[in-house]
This record gives sequence, C-alpha cells and structure tokens, in this order.
Amino acid sequence: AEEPIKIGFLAPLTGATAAWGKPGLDGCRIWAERINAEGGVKLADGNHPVEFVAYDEEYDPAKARTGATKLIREDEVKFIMMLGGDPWPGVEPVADRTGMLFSTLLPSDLSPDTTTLVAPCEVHPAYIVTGVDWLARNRPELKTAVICAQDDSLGLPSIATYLAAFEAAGIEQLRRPLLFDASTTDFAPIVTRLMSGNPDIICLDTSYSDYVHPICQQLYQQGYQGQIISATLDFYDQIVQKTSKEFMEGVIFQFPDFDDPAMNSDTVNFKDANGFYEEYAKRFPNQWGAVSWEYAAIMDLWKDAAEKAGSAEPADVLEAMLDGGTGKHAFGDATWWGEELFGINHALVGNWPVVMIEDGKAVIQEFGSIPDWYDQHGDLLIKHMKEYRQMWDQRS
Amino acid sequence: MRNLIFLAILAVALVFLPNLLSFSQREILVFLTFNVLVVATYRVMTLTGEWSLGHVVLMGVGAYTSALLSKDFGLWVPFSVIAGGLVAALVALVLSYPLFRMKGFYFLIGSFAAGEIIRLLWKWSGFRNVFGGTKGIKGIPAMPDFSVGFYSFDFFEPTSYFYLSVVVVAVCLLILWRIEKSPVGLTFHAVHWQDTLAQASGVNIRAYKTLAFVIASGFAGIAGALLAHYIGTINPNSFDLDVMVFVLTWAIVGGTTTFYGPILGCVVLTALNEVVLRQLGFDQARPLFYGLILILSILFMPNGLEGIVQKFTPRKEAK
Amino acid sequence: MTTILEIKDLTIRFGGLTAVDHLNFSVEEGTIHGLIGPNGAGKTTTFNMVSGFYTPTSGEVLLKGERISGMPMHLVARKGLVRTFQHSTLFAELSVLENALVGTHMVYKPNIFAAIFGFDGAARKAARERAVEVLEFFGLAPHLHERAGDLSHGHQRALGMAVAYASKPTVILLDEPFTGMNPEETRHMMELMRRLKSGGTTILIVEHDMQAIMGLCDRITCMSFGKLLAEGNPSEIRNHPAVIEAYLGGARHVA
Amino acid sequence: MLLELRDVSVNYGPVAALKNLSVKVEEGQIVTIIGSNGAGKTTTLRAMSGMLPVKSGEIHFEGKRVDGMAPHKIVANGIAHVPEGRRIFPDMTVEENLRTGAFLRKDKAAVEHDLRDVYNRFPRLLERRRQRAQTMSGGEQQMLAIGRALMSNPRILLMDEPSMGLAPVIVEEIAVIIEEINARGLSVVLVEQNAVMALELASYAYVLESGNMVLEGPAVDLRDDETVRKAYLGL
Amino acid sequence: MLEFLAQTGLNSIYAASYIALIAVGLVLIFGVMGVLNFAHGELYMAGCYVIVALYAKSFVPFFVAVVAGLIFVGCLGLLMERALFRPLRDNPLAGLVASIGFLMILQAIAAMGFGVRMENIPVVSHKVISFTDYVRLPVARLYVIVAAVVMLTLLWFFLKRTKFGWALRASAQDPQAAALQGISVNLTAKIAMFIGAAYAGLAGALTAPLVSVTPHMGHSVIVTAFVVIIVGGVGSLEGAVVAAVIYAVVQTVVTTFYDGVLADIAGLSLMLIVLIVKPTGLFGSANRA
Ligand SMILES: Nc1ncnc2c1ncn2[C@@H]1O[C@H](COP(=O)(O)OP(=O)(O)OP(=O)(O)O)[C@@H](O)[C@H]1O
Ligand SMILES: Nc1ncnc2c1ncn2[C@@H]1O[C@H](COP(=O)(O)OP(=O)(O)OP(=O)(O)O)[C@@H](O)[C@H]1O
Ligand SMILES: [Mg+2]
Ligand SMILES: [Mg+2]
Repeated sequence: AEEPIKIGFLAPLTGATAAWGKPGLDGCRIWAERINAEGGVKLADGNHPVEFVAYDEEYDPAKARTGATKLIREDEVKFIMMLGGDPWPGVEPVADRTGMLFSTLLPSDLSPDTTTLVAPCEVHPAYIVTGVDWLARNRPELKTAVICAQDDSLGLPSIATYLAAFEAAGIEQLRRPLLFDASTTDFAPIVTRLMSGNPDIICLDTSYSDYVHPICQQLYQQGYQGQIISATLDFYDQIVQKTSKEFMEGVIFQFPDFDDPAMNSDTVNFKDANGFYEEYAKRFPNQWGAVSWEYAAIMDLWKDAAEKAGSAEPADVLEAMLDGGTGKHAFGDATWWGEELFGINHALVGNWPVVMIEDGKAVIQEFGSIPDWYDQHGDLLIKHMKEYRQMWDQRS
Repeated sequence: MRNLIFLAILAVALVFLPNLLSFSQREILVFLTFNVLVVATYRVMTLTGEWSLGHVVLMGVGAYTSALLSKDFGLWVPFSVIAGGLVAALVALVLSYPLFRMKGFYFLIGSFAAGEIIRLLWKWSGFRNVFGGTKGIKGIPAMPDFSVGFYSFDFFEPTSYFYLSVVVVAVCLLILWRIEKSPVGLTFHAVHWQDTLAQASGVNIRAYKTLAFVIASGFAGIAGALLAHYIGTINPNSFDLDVMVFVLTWAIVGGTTTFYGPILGCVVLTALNEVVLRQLGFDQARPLFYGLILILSILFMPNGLEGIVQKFTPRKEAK
Repeated sequence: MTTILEIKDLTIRFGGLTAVDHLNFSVEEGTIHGLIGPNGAGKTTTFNMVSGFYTPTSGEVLLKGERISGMPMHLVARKGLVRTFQHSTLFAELSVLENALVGTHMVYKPNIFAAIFGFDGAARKAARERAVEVLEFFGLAPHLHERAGDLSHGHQRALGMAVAYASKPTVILLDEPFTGMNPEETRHMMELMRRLKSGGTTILIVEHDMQAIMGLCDRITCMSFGKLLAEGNPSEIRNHPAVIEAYLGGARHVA
Repeated sequence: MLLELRDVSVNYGPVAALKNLSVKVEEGQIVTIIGSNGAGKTTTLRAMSGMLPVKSGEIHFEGKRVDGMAPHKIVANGIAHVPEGRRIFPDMTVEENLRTGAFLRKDKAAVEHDLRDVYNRFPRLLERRRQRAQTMSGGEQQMLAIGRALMSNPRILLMDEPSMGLAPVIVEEIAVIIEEINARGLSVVLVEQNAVMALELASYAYVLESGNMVLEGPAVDLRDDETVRKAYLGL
Repeated sequence: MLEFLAQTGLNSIYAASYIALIAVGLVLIFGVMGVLNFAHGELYMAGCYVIVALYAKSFVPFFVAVVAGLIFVGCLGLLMERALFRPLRDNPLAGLVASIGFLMILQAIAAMGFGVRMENIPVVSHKVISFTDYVRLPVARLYVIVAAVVMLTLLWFFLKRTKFGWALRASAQDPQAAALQGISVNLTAKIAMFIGAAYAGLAGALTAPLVSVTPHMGHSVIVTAFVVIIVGGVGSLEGAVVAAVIYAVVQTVVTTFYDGVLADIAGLSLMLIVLIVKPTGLFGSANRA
C-alpha cells in the first residue's frame, strides 16, 4: 500500500464537552476501517489508506490552536475536522496562514474571512425549519408555542431559527424563549414555567441530550399533554422508557436512526447507512447519536472530492469539493449556500429529514428542503438572527 | 555576582529555547509564559494569606478590556494591554470592599462567587452586544508586527510572540519580585502570619490586603491581555473554575514559601500534562494520570517542588 | 506629672455579661502602672478596648487628651500606643529580625513605588538599624536570623516586647509579660522595663506575678468583676484588705 | 512503679529535645520536673502521654509498655494531661469541654458527681457553663483545662504549668487541689516555673537542662540545693 | 396561579433536599478534616454511577443499589481519608490539591469505564402524586425528600446527642487535645469522611434516575454546595440546611419567573450579600474561617 493519508481530528476528547468529540472519533475510525478495507482513497498517484490523528482540544481555543499547529506542521495532516464553536476562533489565524482545509459541525463558525473552512454536514440550525414546516402542514390545530434552550452558542442561533420558523408557520409565541445555564441539572422549575401558559407546542430547541431527557421526564411527570418538538432527541428510546410510548408519540425532531429504511433511498448519499449503524451499534452499544455519523459523513464528502481532484492537497480538495456549487450531502444532493447568513457559501445545504416518534421508534416522515423554505421566508430568518445578534457580521 | 551570571545564562537560554522545540511545543511555550505571570501574580495575592478563587476571572477582566478597547475603539494594542491591567486592578479595588470583610475560607468562596458573577455577566444575554455572550469575543486585533533590523517580529509566530511576552513577563516579574523583597512584601507576610499583631504594629491590614489584591489583579490582567491578543479570541469559559483549579495546583505543588516555587510548579506541571502525557498518547486517561501526578507529588513533596531545589542549593539567609 | 492615658467610665457588655463596668483610672506619663485582679476581672478586655481591638459599649479612653476608644487598632498604634498579647503572639514563620522590622512599620512607612524603583534605600537601612538596636536591647542579637517560632518561650516573650518597642511608642501595654519565665529571667526583664521607663516610655502592665508587679510598678490598679477595686502604690495594694480577699489570698506560694 | 521512662530520647526533626531521660513515678507520688525555658519539660510530658513519638527508650505504665501506642490509647490507661497552652476546645461550651474530658468513662453517675465536684472547686466555671470556651479569660481557660483533666478520673495527672496566668488566690486553690487529689491516691507529675510551689508540693524532683537530667532527688533536698535555689527559686 | 405557586413550592422542597444532603457532607468533612473537599461533587457522581452499574446494567433492585451506593461512596471517603488526608493532616492546602487530583481520577475512571455520554437509567417509579392537575410530585422525587429529612435528622441526632458527635466536634477543633481525652483522631476522621461521602453518594444514588448522569456532572453540584455552606456558615450543619432551603427557593423562583442564567446570578449575589452583611455566614462563628 501507499503512504497513508493523515486526517486531523481536533475536538474535545476529555472534559465536559467530550461527548461531542469522542463518539465522532469512534465513528471516524469505523469509517476508516471500512474505506481502507475497500482499498483506501484512490488518488492520481495510487491508493492510500486513511489514518486519523486525534488531538484533544478540551474545548479551549488556546489548546485548539496548539493542536492545529501540531497536526499541520508535525503530523502533516491533509484535512482537519473540528467540532467548532468556542475553539474555532483560536484556530482561525492558523487556518488563514496555512491554507489548511478545516471542517466544522457548526456553520455559525463560517465567515468570509476564512476561505478554507467548510460546514458540509450539519447545517445547524437551518435544518430545523423543516420540522416546524412539517408540523404546521400536518397539525394545523397547534397555534401556540414556547421555547427553552441553554444559553450558549448552539442554543441562541437555534432559538432565532425556531422563532423564524414558527412565525412563518403562523404559530404564536406565548412568551420570550426561556434560557437556562449550561450547568442546570434540575429542570422542574423550567418545566413548570414552560407549562404555565398551556402552550400547544413546547420546543426544546437545540438542547443537549443531558437536558432533553430530564426535561421530557419532567414534562411527563408534570402532566404535559401537548406537542413536543426538538432539534435532537438522541437516545430517544431511553426517554420512551422513562415516560411512555403514548407520551412520546408524535414528538418531532431532526436526527434519524441510520437503520431507518428511508436511509436506503437512492437520494441519500451516506454510504451504506444501515451497515454503518449496525457496525457502530455493535462496537459502541447505546452510544449512537448525531455526532456518531456526522464526522464520517464529512469524510465521505472529502473522499469524493479528493478522488475527483486526484490529490489530497487541501487546496485541490477544497476546489473539487466546491466545484459547481453543489455537493452530495449525506441526506441528498445539496448546494453550497449561506452567503446571506454567513457571508460565504461554505455550508452545504439541501434536504433534511423530519423525524417523528411512532410507536416508540423514530421514523423519517420526509426530507424537507431548506433552500425552498429560505426562498420564501429568508427575511424572517434574517430578522430573528439579527435580533439575537447571530448574523456573521454581528458575531463579535 | 552569581545572580547576574545566572540571569545572563537564563536570558541566553530563553533566546535559544524556541529553537530547541517543535512547532506545537513553541505554542505551548507561549501559553506557558502567560501562565507563569498568572501564577506569580497569584503568589502575590496569597502572600497576605488569603487564597482567592477569582484570580483567573480578574485575568479575564484584563483580557476582555484589552480586547474590547483595541477592537471596538481602535486603541493601539500595547496601550490596550496596559489598560487591561489597569482596569483589572480597578475591578479588584472595587471588589476588595465586600471581599475583605471576609477572610480565610469565607474569602476563598466569596472571591469565587464574585468572580462567577462577573463571568456570568459576560455570559448573560443582556450584555451580549458588549461581551459577546457565551461565545465571547473573536477577531481580537493582534499585536502590530514590527522589525528591529536583524529580526522581524511576526506575532502570528509563536517564537516572536514568545520573545515579546518573555520581556513583558520578565519586567512584571521583576517588579513583583522587588515588591515581595521590600518592606511592603514583609508587611504582606506579617499580615499573613499574624494579623492582629500586625495591626497592633500599626499596619492597616485591610489596606495591605487590598494592595496585594490590586497589584496581583493588575498584573494578572496584563497576562490575560497578552493571551487575548495572541489567540485572538476569548470567552467566559477561558476563565472558569477549571482554569482556576489549575493555577491553584501549580501554586501549591510548586510551593508556597518562595517566589520561584509557583513558577516552577507551573512549568513542570504544564510540561508533564501538555507534552509528556500527550506524547505518551494517553487519550482519555490523561486527566487520570495528571490527577495521579498531583496526588503523588503532594504526598511525597508536601513542601512543593521548591523543597527539592532548596535541598540542592545552599541557604543564604534563614527565612 | 501629667496624665497620659485616661480611662473614663469604660464599659463593655457581652450579651448579658458586663465584663468591664464603669471603670475609671488614669496612667501618669513616664510611670509603670500595674493592672491586677482576679481571673476574669476584665483586664485583658480593658486592654482590648484601650488598644482598639474592641469597641466599648460606653465610656471612653483618652490618650494625651485625645479620644482613642473605638478607633481601629492600627490607628491607635499610630497615635503611639502599642500592646503585646497575653499568649505569645509573634510572626512565627518570620525571622527574629523580620519580626522587629515589622515593628518599625509605623516609623518607616514602606512605600510601594519607592520599593519598586529602589528609592527607599535610606529608609530600609534606618529601619534595619532600629530593629537591630531594639533586638540588642532585649538581648536577642544572637538570634537575629532564627525563626521566631523556634525560640524558647522566654525569648518569644522578649521578642513580643521588642516588636512593640520598635515602633518607638509612647505607651506600651503589656499583657502578662512574665508568664512562663523563671525568676532569673523575670528579674532580667524587669530591669529592661525600668530602662524603658527611664527612656520616657509609659508602661501599663497586667501580670499575676506579684513579685514582679510589686517590684516594678509605681502605681497599681486592682479590678474585680469589671469594676475598680482599689488603687495605690505597691505597699498600699499589698495590704489592702479587699485586694487580699479577692486576689492575693494568703499568698502562701507567692513572695 | 506506676509510670517509668527508661532512657527516653525525643527529637523535633533533627534537633534532640530529650536525651536518654529516665523518670520514675511511684503510685501516689507527686513528682515535679523543673528547669529553665526550653529545657524539655513540656517535651517530657508530651512523651509520657504519647503526643510525641519517642526516638529511643521505653515508657512503661503500670508495667505495660506504652511507647509507640497512639495517644488516645495511652490516655485510656488512666493518664490525664493538662497540656501547655491549655488546648481547650474553643467552640464548645464550658460544660461540653468538661464532658469531653470524661469521654472514655462509662459510669454516668460518677461522671455527674465529678462534674459537680469540678464546679464546686471552680465556681466561675459553673457560672459560665454555657459560655463558649474561647471567650473565657486566660485564667478561666486554665481552670477549664484543669477541670477537664480531672473529669477523666485518671490514675495519674500530668500538669504543665498549671499556675500559669492564674491569680495568686487561684494558685493556692490549685495547690490545694493537687494535695487533695493526691491524698485520694492519684499520682501527679508537675511541671512548674513556680518552683517554690512545685518543690513544696512534690516529694521527688527532677531538674532538666537542655534535654539532660542534671539533678534529681527528694524535693526537700533540692529545695536546699545551692544551684537550684539560685537558678530556679530566685533566691 | 395558585397551582403554579404550589408546584414551584414542591420544586423548591426537592431542590433543597438534595442540595442539603450534599452540602451537609461537605460541611462535615471541612469541619472535622479541615480540608475543602473539591472532589465532593465527584463523590456524588460516583453515587450515580453505582446506580448505573448495579441498577441500570445489572438489574439489582433500586433500593438495594441505593444502599450499595451509600456504602460504596462512603468507602471512597474512607479511601480518601486513609490515602490522602491522613498523610497530609495539618496541611489543608496540600489536602485541597490531593482532592483535586482525586477528582480528576474519578472523572477519568467514569469516562473510561462508562463512556462520556449520558447514562441510561430506567425509571424507578412512574407513580406521580397528583394534588391537582397541575400540582404533582413524582414519587421518585418524594424519595429524595424523605431520604433527606430522615438522614439529616439522624445526623443531627448523632452529632448532638451521642458521644461520637462530641468527639467529632472536639477533634475538629483541636485534634491533639482530643487525643488526650481518649478520642481517636483517626477514627473521628474516618467517621466524618464516611458519613460525608456516604451522604453525597446517597444523594447521587437517589437522584441518578432524575438527572443526566455524565462523568462531569459533579461540577455544578460542588459550586452549589460551596455557596450553600458559606451562606450557612462554615462548620454549621443547621446553617447548611437553612441555606440549602434559601438557595433552593431563590433559584427555583427566579428560574420560574425569569430565567435560569439570572437565577445563577441571583443565587451568587444572594450569597455575596449575606457575606457582606454577616461575613461569617448565617450560623458561622468568626474563628472557624
Ligand atoms: N467575647 C466574649 N464573650 C463573652 N464573654 C467574654 C468575652 N470576652 C471576655 N469575656 C468574659 O469577660 C470576663 C473578662 O475577661 P478578661 O479576659 O478581660 O479577663 P482578665 O482579667 O484578663 O483575666 P485573666 O487574668 O484570667 O486573663 C471573663 O469572665 C470572660 O469570660
Ligand atoms: N514544635 C517544636 N519544634 C521544634 N522544636 C521545638 C518544638 N517544641 C519545642 N522545641 C524545642 O525543644 C526544646 C524543649 O522544649 P520544651 O517545650 O520541652 O521546653 P520547656 O522546658 O517546656 O520550656 P518552657 O519552660 O519554655 O515551656 C526547646 O529548645 C524548644 O525550642
Ligand atoms: Mg487576661
Ligand atoms: Mg513548656
């Protein structure tokens, strides 16, 4: 075999944020085994196996900067995947100087200043409009909603997006969104507050599963009977156990299980989703969640681009990736998009699934189109994003 | 004389140090330089016997101030760094009023609460347009590059920034050292060991505690500002309890009776954690080994790393 | 003779307990004045109020006619009144010399900017000279660089006085300076106090060692249950029936 | 023999504080140890009650070897120690302090009896039984420390400068107490600066100097010894 | 509105209960050992993981697992006493560092042994006591409240009414003098560490099914516990309980009526105000600082 290609994995592996990095690394290692078994990446100079080099950035910009330097200058990686968020601005100067290709899970890291950062997988939070849109079409009787979220860089843009989506759908907000600190553990008071105006919909925004579970449990125990919508619902089977099938019936969220039959559809680009899911579940039982597949999905995209370019050099790969302004997103063909929100078309946006719990199991309802929604309601989104100071030129 | 030779050797060593290190180690070296200043200022704080848990937040005050002044008001970065130090000192002065009503354990937790309130204000959505909320501030202007004939400083490069910060930190350390060795420093010690007797000797202990707190915070603010202009981004989590705990352990594992003890602790523990343990490849187990190192070092060297140094150097004057 | 320290109607209450109760007495300049009384009579508490450690419930303390009661301790010290403590209270971790240097604090006020830029050389030198001089006076010169906490008990008490004396006070309050000293040391210490007195320092002393008190004091105030019991010169006090009854007893084991 | 130190040496770090010291206390005897500051008197008492480990030598109590045992086990054999510096429990009330002295005793009625006894001797303590010990005056604390030691109903009482800081009347009271409890069969080891009183009370005396035993003998003899008179009695 | 207030009241009682259980242990350890146990939050976390290991993964009955959690974490406390705090007695700063080291080890063990993701713990009881439609108390929360009341009463009785309580307080104030009264300082240290840790473990075990169990969950708990023991006055158990109630009410009410971030600010400000007015906390005494 030829010289292996090294890919950097720069995400939190220890500390409180490790759950956003570690499972992704696990997923990448499975991805690498599967690809390498097929002969690796086929470049102009032959086939190369892929190898991941991880650096634990502890969700700290300074450590991330050190890690990026190490991965680029010492390990000579060709591509670096990051979780993004707080550490990204620390890495930004390194990216600008070295021209290294980076990816993030959070498009809110994008800005026109950095041309080598792409957000090719999770178009957080834009995808959530599809869920609200579905709800409005299928459950027109729901008229009012409240939102709660942790006060951080995931929660806030997501709140703005939900506000836009609800407004577009004609659903009224009973009160302004309720924010809680990331260290909250007891959600009873928050749930009491959420339920106080008898809303038709309670929206959990992009709360992490650490929060979603206790919130759902509290909603159940305090006797909530309305609709729940959430961006993620990782380990929803556990929530079903803790509440009841009836209670969870009809909850809407956005992250499908990869054993969903709909994932075998031709329009889905994630390679052998069912097989990947099976393998992951075998090795890491009960650990499947959004991050498990997202980094791997980015690797699919990267591999296609590298093979198309015949080279693993960052500049070549980036060019091939962006070529034609379209790309094969995990959930279907998509376009490079985002100029208005992020100042640069580096987010790969297309369809996104709307998932609903049916009889205790997540089932994909449809793949909704984000650009289509944006074409109609883009001004609303921009309005709310501005209000929450989430536009790229407002993000200080 | 011996001291001068020692300092000369140290200076030469510092000039060549970056060349001996790998790229990422140079990055670590830069951060280490700031942290040396932070832990040295922390020592000044603890000279009066009060252990604060708000120190890194005050460092953060310096960082936020300098970042905002240079970014939003276009202040020349070297000035904004100094302003960062001044504002941190000022905030410490204000905080000293409520905080020094308490002492000992109460002060420890009181200072933590005060720091946490400041940090929460940075985070709070109400002030998001000033402090940037949980995401903090990014795009902080870098130190302006310049060249001095034979060497051009490019402050993106860790080596350049290291030279700059080593000079700044050295000047700060010199000042701190002179303070500690002066009658003022002696009075700090006196306040620590026996505050009633110090008072009976005419020492206004509250004023001296405040003085130590303000000085320590001011220089910590400078360290914070240096950090901010290097990485170009800061956020409330960069100054949270986890970071404070590291400073605390550096100071104690290094030793509490000498000026250089905490610095030694900072250098050794950082090298172990960031270089050795990472090189050994203990991904997830790294905190475990770091914890073990802390425990073993404190069990076997209850007097800190400085105790070892003292064993091998002749004692000049009994302290 | 002029009155330097005047205690007027001094009273303090702790909860229901009146520890010092309308106490009145005054101390003449340049004398050694004894304050005695049974345990718990309120002597230390009186000291605490005079030196600013406690704020009296009522009444006042005048130093050279100026009211000092209720002032914080360091301000009282700056007025020229310093004290020692009943238990050996020292900067145990500092050297003997450093202890005395802290004592000179009021005389040579340290200044932080001078310290940083090195303009305080003269003051430092003078402070050191004063410290060494005082330590020599109290016989501690051989121990300059020892840790104060390692000194023997007697030396610690001497050092306590040295720290107080280093600030060139006009009035010194000594709380049981002779406890834990053997007769030989006590005698030596008494001699030093007489020399302080002849140097013009006024001394107010609390002590249970009757030999020392009687031999040293010009005047003695005896208090009991927070109130004044008797006042007079040593022989008057020694023979005062109320004092014998409340305090001296048969004096079987005291001289 | 009730308590015996055989060739005991004790160090503080590298510094020798006691050097090959031998002390004997007979049943029912009052023994005193005198010596100048820093001679090692306190150290001797601490070694006896196990507060300090001995470096070499043996300590026997009622024929049982006790050196090396934990202090709480040693005192359980019947030793009570009035330590230097009083060491009362500052945040407990006077009565709680006294009752702690009887921690090991199971005979409730007798404990109550002894408590009343202590209160009778020091009425001041009764008056202040609910006061926090820390706020007591120096002398009151000393009374409390002595009272606490008496509460343990010991076989032998080690007293480190019990008269320190006490008014002359109370010093007399202490002397009376020592005589009385001795009459009840208790042995006492007395360390005093007030050597006059110590030699008057004791039947046997030791003189310590820099950790060495320089003189010993019946108290009456030492009282007449020229060096002792000069150095310790101030005569 | 009335219902709303009543539910808020129930929420506060629950919050006060589990905060008090944790804080009381921290107070006890600080009081007797003189060290600030930074690892206390991780002891709580360990209690949660006992439930994960026994109840969630091995199907041991819940209450058996709770008792096991209490004992196991109590034993962790004993381990800390023996291995860390005893050799470092008289050196509170060193003890602090050792507890920080221990915290890191516990976190790493949990992360490596169980993974960094939150754990799945099956519901203990689906039962909910409904006072009205909107005033409800889940039975699982009731367990915590009952446990807190029972355990705090027991502890109070133990400390105030038994000889050992005295011994504990005596050796907290002066270990050497306590030894002279026949009190074994090692024993009292062990008792304090066992009880202190066990209470944290109990709180962890009981609340595990109600919260998200992750290796880093101890962090927020310790911060709350600090605030509570300071407001109550260091070394005072009654103070810790009263402060837990006050803090829980403030947190709950502000969260309910405004938002969670503000509630944190309010809680900390409350604490600063208490300290400014009374620098030794509500029940504290000056010299224990
Ligand atoms: N803070 C306090 N709270 C309550 N009572 C107090 C306090 N301080 C002192 N007392 C009481 O006031 C009385 C006077 O105490 P003080 O210490 O002044 O006595 P003293 O004359 O110095 O006695 P001694 O000769 O024993 O040292 C004592 O009975 C003491 O218990
Ligand atoms: N904790 C200690 N650390 C080091 N040295 C000590 C310590 N305690 C006592 N020493 C030294 O040991 C020697 C004996 O001290 P010790 O306290 O036994 O004397 P003493 O005879 O009781 O004196 P005094 O009459 O002053 O109480 C002294 O030289 C003293 O300095
Ligand atoms: Mg007194
Ligand atoms: Mg002694």
